[in-house]
Amino acid sequence: MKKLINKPEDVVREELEGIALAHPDLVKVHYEPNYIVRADAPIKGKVGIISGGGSGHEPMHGGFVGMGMLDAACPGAVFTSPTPDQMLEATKAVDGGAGVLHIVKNYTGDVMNFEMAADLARAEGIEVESVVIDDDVAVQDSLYTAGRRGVGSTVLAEKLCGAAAEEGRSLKEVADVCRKVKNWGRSMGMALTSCTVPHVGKPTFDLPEDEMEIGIGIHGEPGRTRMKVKPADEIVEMLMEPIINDIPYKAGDEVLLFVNGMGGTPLIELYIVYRKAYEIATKHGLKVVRNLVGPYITSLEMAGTSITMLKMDEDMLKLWDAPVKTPALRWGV
Amino acid sequence: MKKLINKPEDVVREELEGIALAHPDLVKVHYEPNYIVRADAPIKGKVGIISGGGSGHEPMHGGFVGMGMLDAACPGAVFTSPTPDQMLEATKAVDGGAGVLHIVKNYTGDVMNFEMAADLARAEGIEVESVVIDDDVAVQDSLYTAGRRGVGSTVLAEKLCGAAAEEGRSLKEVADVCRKVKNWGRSMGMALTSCTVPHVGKPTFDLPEDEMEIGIGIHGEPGRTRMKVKPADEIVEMLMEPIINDIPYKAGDEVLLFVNGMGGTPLIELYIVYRKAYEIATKHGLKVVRNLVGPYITSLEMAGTSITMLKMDEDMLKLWDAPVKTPALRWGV
Amino acid sequence: MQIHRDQIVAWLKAYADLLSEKKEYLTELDAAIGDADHGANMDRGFQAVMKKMDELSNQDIGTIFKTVGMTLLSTVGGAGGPLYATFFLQAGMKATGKMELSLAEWSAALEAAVNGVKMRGKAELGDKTMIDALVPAVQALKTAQENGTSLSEALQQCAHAAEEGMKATIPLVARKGRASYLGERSAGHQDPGATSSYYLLQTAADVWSA
Amino acid sequence: MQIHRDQIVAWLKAYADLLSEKKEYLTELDAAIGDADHGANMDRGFQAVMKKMDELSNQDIGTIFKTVGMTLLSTVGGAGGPLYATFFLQAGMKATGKMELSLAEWSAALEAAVNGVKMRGKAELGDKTMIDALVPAVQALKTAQENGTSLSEALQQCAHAAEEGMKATIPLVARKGRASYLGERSAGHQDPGATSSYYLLQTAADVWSA
Ligand SMILES: Nc1ncnc2c1ncn2[C@@H]1O[C@H](COP(=O)(O)OP(=O)(O)O)[C@@H](O)[C@H]1O
Ligand SMILES: Nc1ncnc2c1ncn2[C@@H]1O[C@H](COP(=O)(O)OP(=O)(O)O)[C@@H](O)[C@H]1O
Ligand SMILES: [Mg+2]
Ligand SMILES: [Mg+2]
Ligand SMILES: [Mg+2]
Ligand SMILES: [Mg+2]
Repeated sequence: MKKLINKPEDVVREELEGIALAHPDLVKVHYEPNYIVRADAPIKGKVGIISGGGSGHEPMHGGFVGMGMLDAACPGAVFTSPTPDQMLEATKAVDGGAGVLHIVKNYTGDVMNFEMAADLARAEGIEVESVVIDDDVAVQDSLYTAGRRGVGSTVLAEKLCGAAAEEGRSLKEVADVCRKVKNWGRSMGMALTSCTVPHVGKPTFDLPEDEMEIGIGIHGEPGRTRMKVKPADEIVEMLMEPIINDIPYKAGDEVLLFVNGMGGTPLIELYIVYRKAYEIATKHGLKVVRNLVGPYITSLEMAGTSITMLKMDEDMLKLWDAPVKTPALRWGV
Repeated sequence: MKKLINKPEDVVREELEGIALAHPDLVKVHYEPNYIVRADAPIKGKVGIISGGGSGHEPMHGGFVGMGMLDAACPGAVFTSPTPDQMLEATKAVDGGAGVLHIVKNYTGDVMNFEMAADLARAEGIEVESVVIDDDVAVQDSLYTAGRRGVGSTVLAEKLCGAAAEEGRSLKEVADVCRKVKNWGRSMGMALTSCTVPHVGKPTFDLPEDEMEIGIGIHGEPGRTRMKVKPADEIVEMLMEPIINDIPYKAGDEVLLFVNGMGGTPLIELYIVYRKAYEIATKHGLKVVRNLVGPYITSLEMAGTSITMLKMDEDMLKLWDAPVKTPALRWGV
Repeated sequence: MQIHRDQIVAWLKAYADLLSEKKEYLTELDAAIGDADHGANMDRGFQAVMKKMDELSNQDIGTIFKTVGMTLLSTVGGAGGPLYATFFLQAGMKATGKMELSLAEWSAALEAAVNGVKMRGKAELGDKTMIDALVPAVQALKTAQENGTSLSEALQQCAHAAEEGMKATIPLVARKGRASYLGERSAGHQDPGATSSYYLLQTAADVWSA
Repeated sequence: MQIHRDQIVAWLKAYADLLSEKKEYLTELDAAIGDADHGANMDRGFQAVMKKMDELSNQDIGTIFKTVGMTLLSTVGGAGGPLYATFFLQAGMKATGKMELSLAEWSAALEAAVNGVKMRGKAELGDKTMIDALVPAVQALKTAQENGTSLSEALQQCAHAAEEGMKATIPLVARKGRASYLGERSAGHQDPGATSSYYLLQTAADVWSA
């Protein structure tokens, strides 16, 4: 295992220290329990938005804390859900009296920990709504599993809900935006290489030098198929097809196309992927009106990509274009 | 070699197509000769700024084209300097009558190609100034070599000069800003893994599973030493020491600290590096007043990091904070 | 015969020790069908519990269980964290203010604990989770207690049922938790959560019968 | 004896073919002390030249050389691109309007070409670059021509000097170009640019003496 880290057990704390030193204008970092919170939280009258999950997916979620996006993020240990005490403290720290939205990725651990946190927060008199994002079409038979995993749509939900909250919308209205993303977002990913969890010290899975895994999860969960590496265009087809087959929208609709890097794949390759994904979306009559290309929801140093498609209506377009000022996503301000 | 590409010879063109599809609001892409140019170029009365170099360092330079930064970027083949015809056409495309600055990284090929392009442009009546960035302190005995390589400071020069040009400064004044960066910027990098040039198909260098290369260049040029992998904090010390020993400034000065990812290193590690680099800079009495953390000048999928330190005066701070709107760097607008 | 507060404390300590010892094994089980952290997670949680033991050891059983639950909640994370936290929080409700538990009381507490885990995780018997160890164990303990079996014998029957349940997870296809993403490929592996649950009840039997 | 325009064309074609053949070898040399692209770069450039050969082949030598130079300039890139481009552009200046070159004229053109490369790259003899092959070659050709040596013999002496110069780069420590970053480690490897330069002059000797 080759990583720019010190001791595996210090990875998360030292990363948080780095974030605190790098972005004091945007965020404050709270330790024990760990959470990253907007420097100006809580904002009176504004719905608070928090998310969280295992570390190792940076910039998600800590890099999305700031004006127009998250009010707080709770980082767990690497690939391990954070705990309810973090979420509870973060919820209290961002509650401006208008309630708090929990954006949760659909993993058993995340869901249960956020559920317990929401119960605890409600017991303290804070109004909480939770929306569970489950957009990974790689998971089949989702009735017989823990369900589809939450992946790329989460980033988009955080941006859109953040903008809605910034506008002064109510908790229900902000949660409605999140539910739209949940309903309209579809993703699928693939890996060229495994990642290595620091405290495990060896790759999560073995992938021979000439093979790839299609449908992988962001913690290295196994995908749909393993096969010989193919040219990028064929890989993009294998990711786009299940997405297109699953979307509840049709030719003529406007979409946001998000090509994500898994952490070890450079931008030059992501643009090659975007090019083909755009072509396929367009061929199906979808109008790509917004996009995002880059490593936003990663899996440590895994090489690979995921593609997310989200139908956009007029309101969502407005929310997407609204100003955002976070360490990892910034425009309009 | 595992990459999200199609044919090696199509990498650059397909990447450019992806950029064109993803950022039509910001840039236009011109093919044969290849260059990426601001959508609104040329801007009458504004100094034009172009840079360029081999591909494989994305987002540099194409990702920095846009308002407040570059007017055009010339991408060569992977790790190969672009050619004078690209630079000439780009120079003509961005000349708004106030002259054009060429920001050149100090590699023999880049320098010679840009020299020939400048000659050709001058022959066509365009005023051109060139500044060669050579900030890589890893290169020792620079009198007996091609000189220090141009690395991280280039990104900072592009931002600062872009802002100066946007303000309406003259070609000489904009070039003066670039010369300040050239004089005050110092960088050093390291690699945990090699990169693989697509058309070569095998790693540029062999690095055993437990070794790293300190002082590496962005094309995989050999560094100062190869040694067993060490904890991040020790690695950062090994990068910061030569930088600190070389800077022509002193305790009490204000600096920008830039922790760059080489392409295959995820953000979580870069923040751990930033944390230690900040600590060392501070210990030497330097005031870190601005920073940049992320993969901005990469080396394909190489895992590793580079650190750049640049002294900032009041004017440079103002220029750094000025609005910028490019695919890879954006704020204030 | 009663289970005294000190025996509860001894049980928790013995379980923490066992987890330290079995940490790698549990993680290995989790590596096969999950994400290779169950051992580390549980060990971290029970080490945190151990740090609180000095101040805890003269409290009542209800307080001890609830504190264990809250400690696990904030230190384990993942799926195991809230599930084991719920286990102890629910058991704690049944033991509020008590310095010792009769077999019937322990049986009721365990039943409440396991019902809490069921509610929290919404897993059914056969989904290849800790439920597969816990539910038969509760059933066995209840039956033994209703039949008037001795404490030590009842505890052994309970642990034995958990062990059988744990082993029965091997051929199953997971339908809950991270392992469910594997589909058919999850069959042939023993569930890590069922294993740590079996350890918990086996430790109780060993410590309380000694 | 004169070097006719058609022989110039034949030379360029033969060199393009040789580069295709030696591409991997040149790239290997560059991999050892550079960035493993010299073969690919040169081949790309001369393939582009070949595409223009049909329309070029009835021009004068000056036009041919200048077009070759401009084509290399826009297709080779790296250090090799501007250097070889300069070589042909400068040679072209000496051959403007000419349909054939005397040995003296070729010698003068080659000298101008190499002086252009020197000016462009600012390398000295012994810096471990193509200069180490080119400068002795010019010198040998000049001497041979001044001594009245036959064309074919003079060309062979020129190529031979280039070859010796190329071999002489092996022990040198690079002080220019990418290889210079290697310092002492660059010793023991033959310079790729000196090798492609030797090929260029050897091809001339072979084609024009045939
Ligand atoms: N919905 C559920 N109900 C009950 N137990 C579950 C459920 N989901 C997972 N588990 C148990 O949790 C164990 C995994 O725990 P752990 O590895 O700590 O969490 P994670 O899967 O989040 O990494 C599984 O082996 C299984 O026994
Ligand atoms: N300053 C220079 N002057 C003359 N020749 C040079 C100089 N720098 C490099 N070279 C030659 O260029 C060759 C490398 O060319 P090439 O691989 O095409 O370019 P790059 O080094 O940019 O990849 C070297 O082997 C050397 O002979
Ligand atoms: Mg886990
Ligand atoms: Mg090169
Ligand atoms: Mg696990
Ligand atoms: Mg080369």
